[in-house]
Amino acid sequence: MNFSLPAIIAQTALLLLLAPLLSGLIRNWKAKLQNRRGPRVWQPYFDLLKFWRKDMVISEHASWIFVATPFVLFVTALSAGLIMPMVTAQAPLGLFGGVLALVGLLALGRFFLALGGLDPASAFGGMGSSREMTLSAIAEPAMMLAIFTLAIAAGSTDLSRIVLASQGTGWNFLDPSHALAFTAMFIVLLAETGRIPVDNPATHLELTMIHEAMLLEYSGRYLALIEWGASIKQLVLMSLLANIFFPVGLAAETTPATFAMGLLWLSAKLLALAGAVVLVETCNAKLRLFRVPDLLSAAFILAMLALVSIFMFK
Amino acid sequence: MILSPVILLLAALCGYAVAAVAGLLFMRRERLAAAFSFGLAAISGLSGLLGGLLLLAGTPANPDGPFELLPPLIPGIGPLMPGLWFTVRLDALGAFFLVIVSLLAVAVSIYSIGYAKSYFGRKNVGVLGAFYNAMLLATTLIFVADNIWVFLIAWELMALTAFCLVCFEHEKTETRKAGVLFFIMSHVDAGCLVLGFLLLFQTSGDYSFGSLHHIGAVMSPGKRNAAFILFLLGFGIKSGVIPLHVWLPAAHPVAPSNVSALMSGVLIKAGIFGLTRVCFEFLGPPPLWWGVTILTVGTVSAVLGVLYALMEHDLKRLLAYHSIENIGIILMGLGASLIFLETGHSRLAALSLIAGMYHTLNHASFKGLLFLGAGAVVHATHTRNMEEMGGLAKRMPETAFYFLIGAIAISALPPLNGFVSEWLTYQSLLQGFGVTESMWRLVFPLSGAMLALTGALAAACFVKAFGITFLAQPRSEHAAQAVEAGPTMRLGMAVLTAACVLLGLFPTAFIRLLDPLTQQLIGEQISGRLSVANGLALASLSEHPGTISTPGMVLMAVCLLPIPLALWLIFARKARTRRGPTWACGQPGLTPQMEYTATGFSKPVRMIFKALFRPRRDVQREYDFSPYFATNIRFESHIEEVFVERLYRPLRILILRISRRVRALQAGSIHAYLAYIFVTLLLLLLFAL
Amino acid sequence: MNPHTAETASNLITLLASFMLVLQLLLAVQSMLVTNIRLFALQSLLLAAIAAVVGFAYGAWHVYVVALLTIVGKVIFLPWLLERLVRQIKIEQEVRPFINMPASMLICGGLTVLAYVVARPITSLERLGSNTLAVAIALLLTGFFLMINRRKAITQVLALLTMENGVMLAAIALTTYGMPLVVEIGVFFDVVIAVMVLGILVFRIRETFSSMDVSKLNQLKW
Amino acid sequence: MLLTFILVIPLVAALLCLVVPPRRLVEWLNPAAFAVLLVLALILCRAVIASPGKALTEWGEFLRADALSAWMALLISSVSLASSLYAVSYFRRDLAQAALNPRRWRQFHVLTPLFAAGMFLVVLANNLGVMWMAVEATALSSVLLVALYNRKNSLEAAWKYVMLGSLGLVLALFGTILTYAAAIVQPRPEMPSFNWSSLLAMAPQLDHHLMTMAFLFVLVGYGTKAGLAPMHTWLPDAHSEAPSPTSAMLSGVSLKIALYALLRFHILTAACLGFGLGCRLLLCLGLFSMLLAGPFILMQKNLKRMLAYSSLEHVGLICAAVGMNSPLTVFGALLHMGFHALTKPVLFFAAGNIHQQYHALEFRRIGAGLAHTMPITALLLGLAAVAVCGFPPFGLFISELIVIAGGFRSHQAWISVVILATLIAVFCGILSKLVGMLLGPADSRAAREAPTVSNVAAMSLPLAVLLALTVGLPDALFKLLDQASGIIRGTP
Repeated sequence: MNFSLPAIIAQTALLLLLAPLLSGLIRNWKAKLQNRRGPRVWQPYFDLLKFWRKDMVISEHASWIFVATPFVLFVTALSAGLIMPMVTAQAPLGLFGGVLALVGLLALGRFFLALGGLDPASAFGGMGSSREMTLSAIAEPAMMLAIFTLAIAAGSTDLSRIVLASQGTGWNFLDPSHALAFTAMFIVLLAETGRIPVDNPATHLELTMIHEAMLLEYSGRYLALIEWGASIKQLVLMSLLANIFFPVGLAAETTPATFAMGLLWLSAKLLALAGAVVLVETCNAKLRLFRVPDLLSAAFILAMLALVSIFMFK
Repeated sequence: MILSPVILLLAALCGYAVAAVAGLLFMRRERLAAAFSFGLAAISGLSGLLGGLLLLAGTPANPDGPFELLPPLIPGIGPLMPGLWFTVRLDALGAFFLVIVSLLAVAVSIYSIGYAKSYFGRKNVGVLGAFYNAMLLATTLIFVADNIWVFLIAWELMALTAFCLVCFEHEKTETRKAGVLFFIMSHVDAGCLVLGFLLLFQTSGDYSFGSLHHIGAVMSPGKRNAAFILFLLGFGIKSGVIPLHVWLPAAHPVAPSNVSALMSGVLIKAGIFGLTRVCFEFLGPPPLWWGVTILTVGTVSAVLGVLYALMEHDLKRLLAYHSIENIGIILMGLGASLIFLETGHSRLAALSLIAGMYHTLNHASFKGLLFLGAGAVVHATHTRNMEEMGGLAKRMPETAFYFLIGAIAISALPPLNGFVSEWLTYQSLLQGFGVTESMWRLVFPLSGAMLALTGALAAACFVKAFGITFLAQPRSEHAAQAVEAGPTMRLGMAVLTAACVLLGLFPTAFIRLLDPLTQQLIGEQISGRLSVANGLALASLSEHPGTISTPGMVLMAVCLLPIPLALWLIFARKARTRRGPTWACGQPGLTPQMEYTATGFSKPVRMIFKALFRPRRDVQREYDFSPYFATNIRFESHIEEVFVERLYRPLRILILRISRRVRALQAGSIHAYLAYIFVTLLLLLLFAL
Repeated sequence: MNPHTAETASNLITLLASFMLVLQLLLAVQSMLVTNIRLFALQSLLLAAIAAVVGFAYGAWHVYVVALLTIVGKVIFLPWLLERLVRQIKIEQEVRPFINMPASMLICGGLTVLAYVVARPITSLERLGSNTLAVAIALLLTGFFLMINRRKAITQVLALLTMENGVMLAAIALTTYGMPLVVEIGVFFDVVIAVMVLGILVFRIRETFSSMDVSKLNQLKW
Repeated sequence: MLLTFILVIPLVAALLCLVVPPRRLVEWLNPAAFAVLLVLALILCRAVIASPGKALTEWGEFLRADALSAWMALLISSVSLASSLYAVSYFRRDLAQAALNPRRWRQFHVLTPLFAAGMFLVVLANNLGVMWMAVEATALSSVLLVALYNRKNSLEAAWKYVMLGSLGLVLALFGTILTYAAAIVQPRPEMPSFNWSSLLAMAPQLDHHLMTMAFLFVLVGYGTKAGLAPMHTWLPDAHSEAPSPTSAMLSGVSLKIALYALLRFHILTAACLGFGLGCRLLLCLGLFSMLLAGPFILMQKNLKRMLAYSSLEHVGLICAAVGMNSPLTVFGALLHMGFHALTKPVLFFAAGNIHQQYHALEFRRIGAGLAHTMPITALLLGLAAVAVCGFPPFGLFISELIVIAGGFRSHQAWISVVILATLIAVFCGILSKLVGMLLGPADSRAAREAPTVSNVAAMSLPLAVLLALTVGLPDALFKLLDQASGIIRGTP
């Protein structure tokens, strides 16, 4: 197994730079759809820069966990990005783990974020991490089933393999099982990235917020790291969705040409997904916390159907 | 060679025996007793560990075959009356579990040297040491038994000693209740095992395990299935699978924490060991439904176990329920393996078996670690109730760190050992889908999904466990005055922490040790196929293997860490950091009452799984003029433990009622008594003539 | 011996045995305690007579010994002992059984029939006084029934003794020559001692409980 | 002369106890006598194994000892030794507490050897009639022992014991006589011998009908004495009200002695009619006893009664095992007799200590925390309970498991299942009661026990022996038991 250093560096850079843009884009489009001017697309970059510069206040109750969390979150998100094929079918560090590892890394980040929420002894943090862990827990089975559907089809949990398999000869990713699995995965995506109808990234009303509640005590560079990590995680999940379900434009081998091609395709797919997310966010209101499980169980059922359909239509 | 595994094994056994006796001898001088019996136990454990590893590494056991540990209990004559030989044998399976028990023995015994101090003056430490070592002895014997009698005797001795240890602090009513429940359940399970083994003996006509080898193949299917069910019940009770688990969350918490660690780490594994031995070695080729049953049982136990764990705010009960969960995960591996055996995919069977066995080892290490940590916490705060803890990360930093490692490991998060074994389990479940065309294959992905749910819930549960216990402000005086655990206790935890990390980072190295085991049980050696990139990464068996590499991940993280640090240097050079109060909605001070409680933390789950928990709450508010300005609120909430309420209590009531009825026979009237005899006589005269 | 004597002896034995049975039934209905004791003495006398007949028929001297012992013990000594006991601890004479007279009469009849049914396959054996087996069993069962049916300690002892009579009847008549002498004597003395022990107990019970009604002895249960 | 000595020595001891004035001497006389008897019994065992005919006879066939009787003699002597040893400290305390007057004290020391002598005669007598008389003698002597404390309850218990006992004995006598009658095929001038051995020799010619009926009567009769349900009703009363040394002997051996008498007839009947009937009946009664014991133990309020019911259960087990009639089960049954005889006395001794400490036997009144107030008694009681519940390292585990295994081996698995179930039920009862009594916080007002050497020795020695026998059963003993089970199974 050979590691091509340039690919690694390129993908790292891509993740770091593209992530804020994506969230900025979504925010901007959302505003547009709601007839607001909204922030500039580049706004997240400025925010991050500002956060980096600012002084910060750390709660006197907080322990070293609080300090470690931002770094863990950031690093796990990045590493998750590195084991995922983004522009070419070949993930730069695919050897280090497949889709399970990716899920695991993101979970590790979430684990620490939840602890970081609890650490400063504020009620909000506790509430946030409680809800975050619960929702992610009940989102997990749906995601795993959806992934299983693909993995079974590909006969492997190696992401590159999954991509190549569903590219295959002809666009055989356009079959019912994939469609169902995609729907399930999309719902999970909304939950994981804290989007309406599951969570409202813009709110600061303590009763409705989940993700934000955990960050309340963070400020300055730690906040920057967390925000950045969160947007990287979002990017990772969205491109995961995009790539494993619509593996078009992902070349098996890496050459400048294929790379450029893949980049184009990727941005196209991401834009499409972002559009979908924005649409969903604008067309729906946030669900009550105890309604969310219904949504996620619906996702689970969809994934289940996807699985069944594998050997029903074969 | 002097360091032959068997020699080391015998050394360990003798060590335990001597340590037990020493504990009794030095009963009056507690410091000496503690130091000697636990120290010797640690050394014996070391020797056992070495022996097990040597054998797994390929050293011949010499003697390889069974040999007599003691003279025969009853000589026996001919086939009509087979003798009761006290034979033991160290094979790969036994050696693997020997490694588990010895590893735990080493760590926990070191820990106990310090832990026992808390009993000085109150309880008899010598007795504690004696029973502790006796239990280790019995447990080790189980793993090397080569004869029904040795197995059963060791089994019962283990139950007996464990009962004594559970009841060690017998002044508390709770403890006595738990002890009785535990002992009754384990006697029932022993009963099931006796019947199961005797079913095999009926066919084989000899007590030695050698004669039982694949005896199932020549048994009638009815007897085979009966035996399987009996074994499943027996070993299931011991390993605490739902719904046979009731004793476990009762008994583990009340025992001294070092004992809890052993019970959770080793005792319940004895059930896994037994199940593996009988299913793979004695009962012959398994029908499909055996595997499916075990897989399903495992899945149910995993999910329900973690759900109940989430509801707990007693730290040790929480850990106990997690033992149920992990046993479930282990059983998933075993069940899958049996299914693969039935469909004839021996390599996959080996893979699933490895997944199960590896998780057994891992669970032993991290659950032991967690219980030791919990013990340290309880020792420092004098309570098991998490609602009275908090802020311990500052007061006992080292313990906090160890506990965190354990928490990450048990939540199956990379890069630690829990993640690796669950990854293997996922892989085997994933490939199970392809092996059979029958509807049953749906069970694989479904239990995979449930495994995912379990993992995520476990993470939630340990965010709660760690967060509420160690983070934020102390919620009680005890917690505020807690101090770090003593050096030996910390050392004990450190050993297991190291085990968790090593098992997580170098799985390929350890899985190689499982080759003899899979060779013995299935006849396959697949560690070569499992490790790719010269041992850097672990690969599944399929032709396009999925891979993971925990060292790789760590490497990656280490390489990526400079990025934030660099950014820090670039942008945040001038930025300053200061400590400030936590924002409390602008109110003056932040009091512990404002913190999120353990109960509150798990409320969403409680609400989502209402149907299972049937939560009950009653709130009483006292107020002067308006209910909205309550002066005093009393809140109480319970959840119902379905199996206790719906299964065990009714059963108990029924039995007692019947007994009360029967008792009327002996009402004290001599005339009635005479009448009994009279009737008996008449009946005999009428019918026997 | 000539078959003629055997014939007569057999008939005689059967006759006496049936008399014993009749007395047993009388015991069942008789309600006066002292009369009960006397009836028992009479029954024992019949037993002794049977023994004598057997002894005569076979010229077996040791059966005479049995007869003698029976007279000394069961006809004279035990009744005397019991009556003395009755007089010492002034028990009221009335025996109040659980089941009233007619019913118990019926039951005893039933038991007798049962005894014959049970003994039938064996009475087919050609042997001197063999059909006394049925009587013996009947005595045993009715005695047993009496024991259940009586409230007072002494009456229970009495019932026990009648059962014992039945057994001895079997011992003498059924086994042609009676048992070996050792056994006979041993059994006899055992019985006497047993009755004395019972007497002692009855006495103590009377002292401690100030009552003879054993149906009151029901403190020990479960 | 060996058998004669075994019979004479206890009688002499009794006589001496009657006449010798000094108390010290009297109280040590019994232990001494029984110690000698134990030695003699051991010699007897060796002699029996060695003897060519596998049996010793004296007084011309009148006394006869084969493996079975030797084994029983061993049990009698060891249990009597233990209980007389315990009696020393027990009655010292009783006299100190004036719970007993010297007359009765002497009565005990006279009656106990007589009791033992009776039992020895039972196992050594060859003549069935004599055997019956001996059983009657044991009954009578033990009745007076049961009534030793002249309390209401003990009198009631004694009364029930003697009534039911002598009733059973009358039935047994009838059965015995019928057996004898069955031996007379045709009227012939000479009297047939009433010896068991000769009857066994001529078993096939015995009258079948009479033998059947005889066995039924003997079964009910001796069954009553052996405490087989439903004839067991006297058992808990007598065992709980007797002074503890007597309780120990009652449940330690006298039950088994009655069972032994029953077995002799069983063997005879089997030789005459085949095993079918006898085994089935023994099996039914045994299982019924076991099943009945469970509920009573689960609901029990009184320590000694609980122990009595556990004896009922064990006798049932032995009976059922003999009824199963396979080599393993019969061997297991004999082994179980021995192990149970070593265990049960210890339990009764401990109960005696507790009774003298708390003057009560109800769990409610004893309270909790005996482990603190009477550590040694509690420990030994706990150990004995562990043993009696069939846990290793004690031998009852092995004997019970052998029986169960035998059930499987001889394809009577369901019986084994029932036996196991009842064992577990009984275990649950005993466990919950004893945990409540032994463990828990100590009662502050309760005084600590003052253990004496003889007391502790009497309680710990049997357990030690049990443990020794478990770890390695001596070869000679194994041979003896093997022969004995051969006798029972009619394959000598």
